[in-house]
Amino acid sequence: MRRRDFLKISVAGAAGTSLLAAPRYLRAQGPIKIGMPAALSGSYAQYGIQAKRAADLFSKDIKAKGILGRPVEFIFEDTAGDPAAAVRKAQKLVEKDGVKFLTGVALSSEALAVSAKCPEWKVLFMSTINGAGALTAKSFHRYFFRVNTSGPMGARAISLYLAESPMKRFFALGSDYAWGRDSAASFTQQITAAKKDIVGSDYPPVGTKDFASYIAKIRQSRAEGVYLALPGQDATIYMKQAHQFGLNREVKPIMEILELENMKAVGDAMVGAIGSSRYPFTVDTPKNKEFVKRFHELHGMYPDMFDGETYEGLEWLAQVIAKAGTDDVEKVIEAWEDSTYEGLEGPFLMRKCDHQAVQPGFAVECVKDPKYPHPIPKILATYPGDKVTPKCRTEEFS
Amino acid sequence: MANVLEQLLNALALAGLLFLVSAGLSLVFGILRVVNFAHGVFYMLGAYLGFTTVALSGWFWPALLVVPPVVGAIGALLESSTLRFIYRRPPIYQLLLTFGLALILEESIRVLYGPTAKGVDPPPLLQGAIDLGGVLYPRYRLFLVVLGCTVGVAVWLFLRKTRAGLVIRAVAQNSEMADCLGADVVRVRTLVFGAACALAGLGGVAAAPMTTAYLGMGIGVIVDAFVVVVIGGLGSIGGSMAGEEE
Amino acid sequence: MTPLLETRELGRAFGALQAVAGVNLAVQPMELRAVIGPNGAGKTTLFHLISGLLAPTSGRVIFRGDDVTALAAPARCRRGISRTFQITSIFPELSVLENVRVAVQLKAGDNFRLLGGRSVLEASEQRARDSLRLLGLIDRADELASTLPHGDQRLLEIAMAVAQEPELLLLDEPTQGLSPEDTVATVGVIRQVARERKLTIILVEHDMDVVFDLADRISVLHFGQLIAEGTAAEVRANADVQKAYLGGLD
Amino acid sequence: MIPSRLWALAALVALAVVPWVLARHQLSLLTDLLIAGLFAMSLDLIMGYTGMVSFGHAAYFGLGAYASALVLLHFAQPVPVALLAGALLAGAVAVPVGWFSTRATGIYFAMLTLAFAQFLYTVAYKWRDLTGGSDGIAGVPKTALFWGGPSLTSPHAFYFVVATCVVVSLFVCLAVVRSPFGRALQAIRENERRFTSLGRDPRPFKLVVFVIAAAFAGLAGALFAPFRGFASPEVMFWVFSGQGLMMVIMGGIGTLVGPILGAMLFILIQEVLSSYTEHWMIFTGVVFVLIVIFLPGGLVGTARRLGARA
Repeated sequence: MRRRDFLKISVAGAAGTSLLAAPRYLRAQGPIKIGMPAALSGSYAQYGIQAKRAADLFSKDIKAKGILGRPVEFIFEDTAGDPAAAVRKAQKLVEKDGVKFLTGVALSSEALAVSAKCPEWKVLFMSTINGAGALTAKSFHRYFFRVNTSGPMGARAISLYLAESPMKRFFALGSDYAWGRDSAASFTQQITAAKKDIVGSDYPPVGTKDFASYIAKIRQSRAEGVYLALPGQDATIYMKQAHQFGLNREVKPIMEILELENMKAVGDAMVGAIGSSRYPFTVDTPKNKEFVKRFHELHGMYPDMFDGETYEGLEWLAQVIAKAGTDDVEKVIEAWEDSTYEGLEGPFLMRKCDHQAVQPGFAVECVKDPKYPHPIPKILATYPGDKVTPKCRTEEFS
Repeated sequence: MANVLEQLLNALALAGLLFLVSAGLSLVFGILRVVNFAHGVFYMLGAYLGFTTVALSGWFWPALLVVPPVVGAIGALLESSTLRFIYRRPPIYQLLLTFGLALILEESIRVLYGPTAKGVDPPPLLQGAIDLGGVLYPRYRLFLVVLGCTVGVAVWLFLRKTRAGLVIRAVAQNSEMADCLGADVVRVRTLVFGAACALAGLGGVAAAPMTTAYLGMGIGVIVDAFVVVVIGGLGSIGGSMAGEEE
Repeated sequence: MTPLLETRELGRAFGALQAVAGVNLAVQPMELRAVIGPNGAGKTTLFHLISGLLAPTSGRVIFRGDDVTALAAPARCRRGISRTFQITSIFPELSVLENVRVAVQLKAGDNFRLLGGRSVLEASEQRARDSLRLLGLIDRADELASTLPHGDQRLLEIAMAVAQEPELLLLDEPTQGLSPEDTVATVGVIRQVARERKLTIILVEHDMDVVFDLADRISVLHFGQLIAEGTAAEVRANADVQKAYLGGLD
Repeated sequence: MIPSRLWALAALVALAVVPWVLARHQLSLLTDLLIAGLFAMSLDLIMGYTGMVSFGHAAYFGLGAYASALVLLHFAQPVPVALLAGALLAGAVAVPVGWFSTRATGIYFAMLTLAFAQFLYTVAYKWRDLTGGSDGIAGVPKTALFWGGPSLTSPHAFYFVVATCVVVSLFVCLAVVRSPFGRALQAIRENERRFTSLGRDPRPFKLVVFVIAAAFAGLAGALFAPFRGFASPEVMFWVFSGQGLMMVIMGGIGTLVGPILGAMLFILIQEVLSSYTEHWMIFTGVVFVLIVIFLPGGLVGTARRLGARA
């Protein structure tokens, strides 16, 4: 059986029931197709897989009613985290499968490459994972929407938290590529604005296996906290080694993003780390509790950041299509601009000016809780959307 | 001064791991005349199997003993089912074949273990840091230094003092000697390949508590190991020890 | 008459081993000189020194009155020294004709014609065919070199060298590995080539019958040193030579 | 057996006709296949005809892509200018790299080219002001065919640009390998010592062909940037160099046409399998290993052998 057919069957039930319910003229239009050129293999597969998990849950949830009475079909393509493959797969989804909505792209480099093509293809690109500030600033165009918290927003949330903390001296450690350097720069700027000190910074290359020399440098700087913008794997290795060196007791680790995946991989050595979270599954809203329960029933695990953010994106998109009354891309864009949505963590607003979703920001701490098999993010502070969202089409904050 | 000591220990701990990988790479090139691109993947396989063994038994130590032979056996099996048939071809075919094997193994591990890194805790005895005259240094890294030295000495003794070691050295120095081994040459190749993989597997198990077991760790290590081996002189096992000093 | 090739105190050491030591040779134009000696006497090393594949550690090589010691192998070839190898050295996956044609082309120049160059190809092909005809290989011109029998491969290698129209031809054991019949045939071909092309030839050979049959003069190497030189009869009578060979044959 | 001229004619006609037969996404795919084919073919020039295995060929593809992207994005020049820029930059950088690398042979040559390629990759990765770092350069436009000419945004128009480049490149490469220079290269591949003793230093030959191959790889990259609309460091990564080697072996080393087909096969396998399973890499690996063991001549080499036997 073709995998694609298999995936279709996961929504075929929806099609079956909804087709019966839908009027004849709607049935003729067929399903609403959402293309996901996601990194399902390679080093960044965990992000693509999160997007897929969210889509699986969403198609189960939407099964009964569909969107506009039409079934929803997800078409997955594996990009392996390579921007060239991402554009190729996206192009195939658009040209062959007739997809009008693209989402689930994992890496910023992939997103920038695919997004740049969307005006030409006239399809809507919904980011639920990509952090690069440029997507809603320099590279913005009207076919792009970002539902997730961006990198600068995450840095903002943790900076706001640190501004109120007693810690005064910080060290910035960012991976030596766009995201790591941008995050470190953004953090430095905001910490300095809060009249605190950056006592050192360094940029290990991506894929560093031995952080011993960086750990020595951080210790020597006598910083009280170390800001870490390291991608998944590197963060895991850093945390393990810093724990072995006993550094985590002396210098508070502050993660640009504090992911569940890291907590699972690192285990107890991660406890005590703080950081920003784009979506902590421990948010105490009725809607989120319900979501976490359904997610756990389906997948047997707790949702990570992009599980939550992607689910929100899909639900919001469905809501907007329903509001527009059509899946015509231009009409959907108009309907989405300045619309609101009740997300898992609270209220969302899609700004018309740069299509960045204004939403709450979180500072969290990694803690142990006997109710869970692994450490979990505990919410330290929640900041309202207007405090953590940058000025329109910039990466600056007022 | 304390800093110098720390840097020195760091270099030694890493060199120990790298030695386990590059020694095998060098050995395989010396005897089989094959640049084994898949060698790093056996290191990764060692780390993942180490994770499994620790998860099943709850202990770290058995992994050090159990995993290397298993990795070695898998390596020997792959050699005898693929590489064995193409030794007569130009070297590029062997290099590319191992490239293909590396893809297959790496993806297979991903299928079995999923994309997430697998953390392995060091044994309780080696957890935490120890005070070395003002320097807090992780016990586990000290263990890696000891392990690297022990295996290094063991390999050296094996090559210098045993008959099998003599044959291996002879073949490594003069590839035409392989023909003089007659019918045994097939078996020697398989055994050497397996042994090299076992060394890499041991390196992987030992690395897991420090770096976790993760996808791509094989590719990362193979590039470093190539550098070591080329600096130390391809095919010379002593060379790969010397090349560590960087 | 000035010699075509001269070596003066030519020597080459590999570490502690003195493979060739203080060899003085003078080969006259049109001469057919054989270099003999027991295994390990330094014959092939001497060839490498003359053809430029190895640089000497002492002494000089004079060709046509010019000091060519500093020249690398390709330059010496272009000046007129062509050679064959002890272990057959051809281009196995090219055709017989192409093997010889490339040899002509490489010496003649115009090798960097990236496009077209048909005239270059045709000119060199003509000379290649002549050479193949001379060596009796013309019927096999279109076969792959690797498919030739061993004897023909040895001849092909000579054809490549001859096609370059050298003044000095170095043949390193041309009958090595050949059957007695093939050896006789090859000797005949070499003699014919020498006569027709008016070549000066230096020959390294193991087979004494071949040497005594072909050579005008014979030089004897032993442990890297020249111990005797003269006509076949003179060398045969030389006591040092007898000792070296008897000593070498124990 | 059908003579190769007829095959060539048939292939040309097919290339000219297919755009009117294929669906839009198939045409995109075909364009992609042709670009990869050009890349693999350029690698075959050094690998198959000169016996130099470069493990860093992707770097020149990448240089071409960046040069083309920058020219199109910042100077809005016609596409052919960008193509020329890509080929020239790749060729120019290959001069010093080749000068050093051709001092080594065999596996050492492979390692040296790999090292230089990784260095170039690192430059692309770190020089953020120029290359956009890891994010790359997105939004590369397909400009006009000539100054004031029509834009090439339609899939058909760009396909014909690519197809023309590939066909012309193939004929140029075929002419090169049949020229006196090309014959000399094959002699180097067969026996470098014999080559030396026949009167020429092989290194200038190797350097020239290395630069030519790099320029064609650069041309492929220069086509890639406007086609996909971006350039990023991934296209310079050694993995892509390794895939290039796989394409050459799969299609048939030393045949020029073979690697083009090999590249097509490689990407098609990936394209088809990745729709069924994200574990497509395993199958690609298995297919590749089987080809290496059982079909050392690749597709074309094997077909020729069977043809010769029939």
